[in-house]
Amino acid sequence: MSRHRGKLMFLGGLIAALAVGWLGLPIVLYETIDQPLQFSHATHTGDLLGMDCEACHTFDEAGRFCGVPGIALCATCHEEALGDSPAEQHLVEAFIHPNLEIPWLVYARQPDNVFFPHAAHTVLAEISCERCHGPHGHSDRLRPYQRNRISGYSRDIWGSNIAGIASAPWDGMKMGDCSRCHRQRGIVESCQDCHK
Amino acid sequence: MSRNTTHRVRYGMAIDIDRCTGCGACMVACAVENNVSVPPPPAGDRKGLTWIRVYRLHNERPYPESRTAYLPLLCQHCGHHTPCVSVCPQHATDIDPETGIVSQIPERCLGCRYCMAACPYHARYFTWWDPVWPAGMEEIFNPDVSPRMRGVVEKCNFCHGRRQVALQRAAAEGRRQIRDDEYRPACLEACPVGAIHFGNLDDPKQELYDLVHGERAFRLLERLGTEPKIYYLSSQPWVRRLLHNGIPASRRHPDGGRPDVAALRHQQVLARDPRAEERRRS
Amino acid sequence: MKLASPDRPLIMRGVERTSLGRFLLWLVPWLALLAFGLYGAYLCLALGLNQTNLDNRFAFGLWIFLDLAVIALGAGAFFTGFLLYILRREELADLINSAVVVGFVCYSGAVVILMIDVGQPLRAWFTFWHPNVHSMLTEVTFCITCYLLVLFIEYIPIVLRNRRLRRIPAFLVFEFNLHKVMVVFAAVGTFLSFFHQGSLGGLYGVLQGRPFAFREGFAIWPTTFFLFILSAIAVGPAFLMLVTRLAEALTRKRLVHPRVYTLLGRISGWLLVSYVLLKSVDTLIWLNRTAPAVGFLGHDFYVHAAFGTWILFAEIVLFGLAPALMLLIPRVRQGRWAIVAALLACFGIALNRFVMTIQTLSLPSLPFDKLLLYWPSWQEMASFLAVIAYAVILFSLSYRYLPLYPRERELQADRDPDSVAPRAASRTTLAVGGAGAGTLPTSRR
Amino acid sequence: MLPGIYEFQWTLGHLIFLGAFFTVLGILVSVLFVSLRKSRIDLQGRRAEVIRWQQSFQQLPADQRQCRHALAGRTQPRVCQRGFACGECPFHARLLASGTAPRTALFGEGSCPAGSGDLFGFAMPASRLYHRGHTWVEQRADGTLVAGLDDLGSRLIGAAPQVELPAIGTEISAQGTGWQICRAGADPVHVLAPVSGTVIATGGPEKGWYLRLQPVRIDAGLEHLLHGEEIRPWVQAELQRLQRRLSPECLGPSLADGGLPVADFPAAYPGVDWDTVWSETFLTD
Repeated sequence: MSRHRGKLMFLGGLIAALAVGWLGLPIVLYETIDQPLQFSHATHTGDLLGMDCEACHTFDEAGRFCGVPGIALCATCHEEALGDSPAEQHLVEAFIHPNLEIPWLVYARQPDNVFFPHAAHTVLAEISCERCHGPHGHSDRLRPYQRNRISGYSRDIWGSNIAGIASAPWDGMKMGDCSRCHRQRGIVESCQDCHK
Repeated sequence: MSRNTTHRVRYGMAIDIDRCTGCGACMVACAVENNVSVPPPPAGDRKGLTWIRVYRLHNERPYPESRTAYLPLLCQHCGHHTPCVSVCPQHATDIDPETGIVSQIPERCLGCRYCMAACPYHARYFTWWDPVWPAGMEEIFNPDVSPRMRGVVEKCNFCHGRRQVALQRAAAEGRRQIRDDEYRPACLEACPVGAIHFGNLDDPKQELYDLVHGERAFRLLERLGTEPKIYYLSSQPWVRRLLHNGIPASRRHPDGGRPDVAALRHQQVLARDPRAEERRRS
Repeated sequence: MKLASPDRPLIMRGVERTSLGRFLLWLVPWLALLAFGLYGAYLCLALGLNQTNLDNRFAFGLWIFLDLAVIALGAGAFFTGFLLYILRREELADLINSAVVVGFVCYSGAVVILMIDVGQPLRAWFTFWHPNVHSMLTEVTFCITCYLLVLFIEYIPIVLRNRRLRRIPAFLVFEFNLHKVMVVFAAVGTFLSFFHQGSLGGLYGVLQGRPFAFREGFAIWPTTFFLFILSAIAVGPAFLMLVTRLAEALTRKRLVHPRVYTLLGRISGWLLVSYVLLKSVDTLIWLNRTAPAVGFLGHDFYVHAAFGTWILFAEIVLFGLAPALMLLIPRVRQGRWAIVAALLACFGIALNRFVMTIQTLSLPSLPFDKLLLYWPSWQEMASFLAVIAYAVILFSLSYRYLPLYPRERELQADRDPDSVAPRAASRTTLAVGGAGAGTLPTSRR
Repeated sequence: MLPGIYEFQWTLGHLIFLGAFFTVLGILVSVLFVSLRKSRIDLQGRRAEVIRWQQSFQQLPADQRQCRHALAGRTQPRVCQRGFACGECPFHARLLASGTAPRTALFGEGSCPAGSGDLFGFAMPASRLYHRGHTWVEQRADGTLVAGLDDLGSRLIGAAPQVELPAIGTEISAQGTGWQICRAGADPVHVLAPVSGTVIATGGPEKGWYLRLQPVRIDAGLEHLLHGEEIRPWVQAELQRLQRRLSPECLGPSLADGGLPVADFPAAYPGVDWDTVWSETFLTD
């Protein structure tokens, strides 16, 4: 026993250090914030309504992606509550009636110096939304938003894995993730293709 | 697959010195377009941020022979052995093979300023202060250009944000390429006398092509062999003498041997005093 | 008992050191200078580089010039290591420890200044993560970091030889084993230094936009690459000579055997002569070939009064050839003039680095520009003075508590430097013999 | 930096540059690791004392490293290169074989009373074997060894030192630390063990601080000790050195009158750097 004490201690220390790094660090590094409103994509996109992404996430006349729609678009259907879900009740009372925009926390918001033309990817390269955003459009509820306490960026940029190793194609939106796909598609890159 | 996000172009400029009145509209337009911060007063002449800067040239002769001209100087987007790109230790600046535009990525920049030492045009600027703008000006920022932080180098990128927006609009319409008139730098648009011309240097159909191949065209410090993509136009002999010494673009002597030092000396004498030749003959 | 300094148990046995009080008194002005410089450096880091008089035209200034000079002077560390461990010049064992400390303070000081000099010090690691392998600065960054690590490792055994630390068996044994493999570190250090000294020269030599500095060369390296290496190893020994002489003068003690100076002088002299020769050839090629090819005559570079041809003359003849010849004459290099020669050589190397950095930037590159002038701000000067203070403090502490000069004890015990054998009894006026014990104290029977 | 990291390319430039960098880093780290590992092995193999002696020996002034045969006048001045390990020295073996130097004499039992064997006023009986670090060894009839500090050494340490003897059962090795002496206000002095062995008994102040040792080998391990006619020239050289230390300028008249040396040198010579004298005398750091 005493012969292996050093090794056991090393192993124990290693496991403890890994636990701190893999489990403890994300808790310290990211703060978790709930979305201001629970929204079910599945309700809108599923069999019931069958809307597609572009119905709400539109481009403007200059081809610029408009991101999350404003409260006016919600109001076209939800002027008054259609169902009896508490989330819808909250939407109508807290945002539509007082005509306030919902302060959404955008999971995929990139740093300011990134220029991402949605049109080039969805229109020209015909890449589906799911390729980068995952099955978000079919989710039943909005998961909590995790913000990096140091950089202030969404955790989705780095990916769910603390090591930055993607488990799915949409897990992680780092520069390397963009670049990998570009290289696979033989796109010659320079810095200013994506940076502004 | 889709290698041709854009077609290969070589963007360049021709600036007509004879037309330039030195009004500085290009400098203002540039600063507004690119969210350039305003350094505090101690910045003075040499610590400011002017991606394009208008210099005053003078022939240093007394009236009535006194002549003045103005030279808008911006990043020359050198095409060969680009001095700044080759020295940057961490790829914070690169030259886009698709467009020939020399970029600067401030988020990657260490602020070592080696590129500034390498640039003979002084077209690169360091952010000596934390960026500040007059109160409320943040509200009218150009969303297509990201403001820079303190301690990095920045410079002209031919209003690249405009090109990105143009490409995006084209993409939304299903086009991979942009039309010539869809992308113009801000300085060009602001110039009240139309002294600035911009376009693809390789496209013979463009007006720019004729301008840069005309007799009035020359490039600044062409002799250094860095193939700048900004051409200057002037018919005034004193301007041409001052800015352009007529040395061939190739860095080495054409026949590969020793440069003709005597001829060079003669040229320099002429450049300094154009009448020397006449006096010598008489 | 003699009233010993409270720190006596930390000081090597058999060597004399001044009292702790006097030592602290010596440190006080340097500590004050260090504090003042740190304040200047703090201003630069906290408020930004607007605290300096650097500007968009003069992007590099005092700091880069002095960094280059200091790193060249610090070359004595790797070159002495190379001579001692690889070429087996055992005489240099007298001063290898001090050479390591000199190298360490020079390099670490330069790196600290570089960290203040860059606009975004927290991004320093970018160069490692995203290296542009075609940039000379990348090579400099990689090599200097590695070499600083080497110097640090070389410093460890010297620290562990402190009298107190040696008592701890783990330290003693580690020091012993580390010292046994010192040849590997010396070799790696030599390799690294060769490249970064050269790359520092290449830094300016590759600047095609600056015809005053641009040089042609071999493969990817301009001639300045090789000239910087040669000048650094030529002047490194001379600087060590100066440091040691200064230490001897301040402590009023002989610290190394005089033949070490002779050897350093000879090495420095020969290398300096070859450097001056090659530098002259390089200058001629540059004036007659490289510069005219891009439309410059040599005359164009020297029209400004501040930077006239005198600077070229001073660099090559006054501070190059003159000390080289002085060091080559045996009589001179053994005498007092050797110090003057070493001083001239060190000044020459600083002047060379000045010309390559400051003069290059001050010469106008745009055809309508005038000569650019720049004067460093107090923050710049203070930060650099802090480095000098740091160097003096670290060297003083090392001298006091570590065996910087291993032969000091021996040389001190025997003032006659040519003889290390026990002194002849004849010099002890009172021979020991018979029943008596010489001058030893006795008590009456 | 590494393949897979953005901007890494498999170009020749990258391969050469980064290859050189990682090679250098690899060499540095592995060499450092090897020396750490060797240090661990040395520590476990209790080589620390051997290494300490090697280094202390190298740091001694050259005249303290004189060969015993040079001291005895049998040969020209000669600096020992082997840390006084005469048993391993071919020169020593040659002198023994040629009869120039006498073999270590077998010696009888029983310690000499203090005061006998007077040598320049110091009690250094010739029946004992002496280590160059001023310790003596005597062999007893049962094969055990007794070791102690010699008279010159004791007087140099002076009166009322604090002595730290090793515990019974400790294994000590020749040239390793035998015991520690500490005089108030000074750094402790390590006295070198003259021979290797296991401590089986110790003597306190009333008996003059001695160690009784069971030797590692019954027949060997004593060749490096001075004996017989070697003792006198050695002590003479030591006194000369001491005299230089005590009065470096050789001022004042001699008291060569046959007086006895004082018992407490440090008290008599307060102005001397005793720390250094002790390190030279006891060949220790």
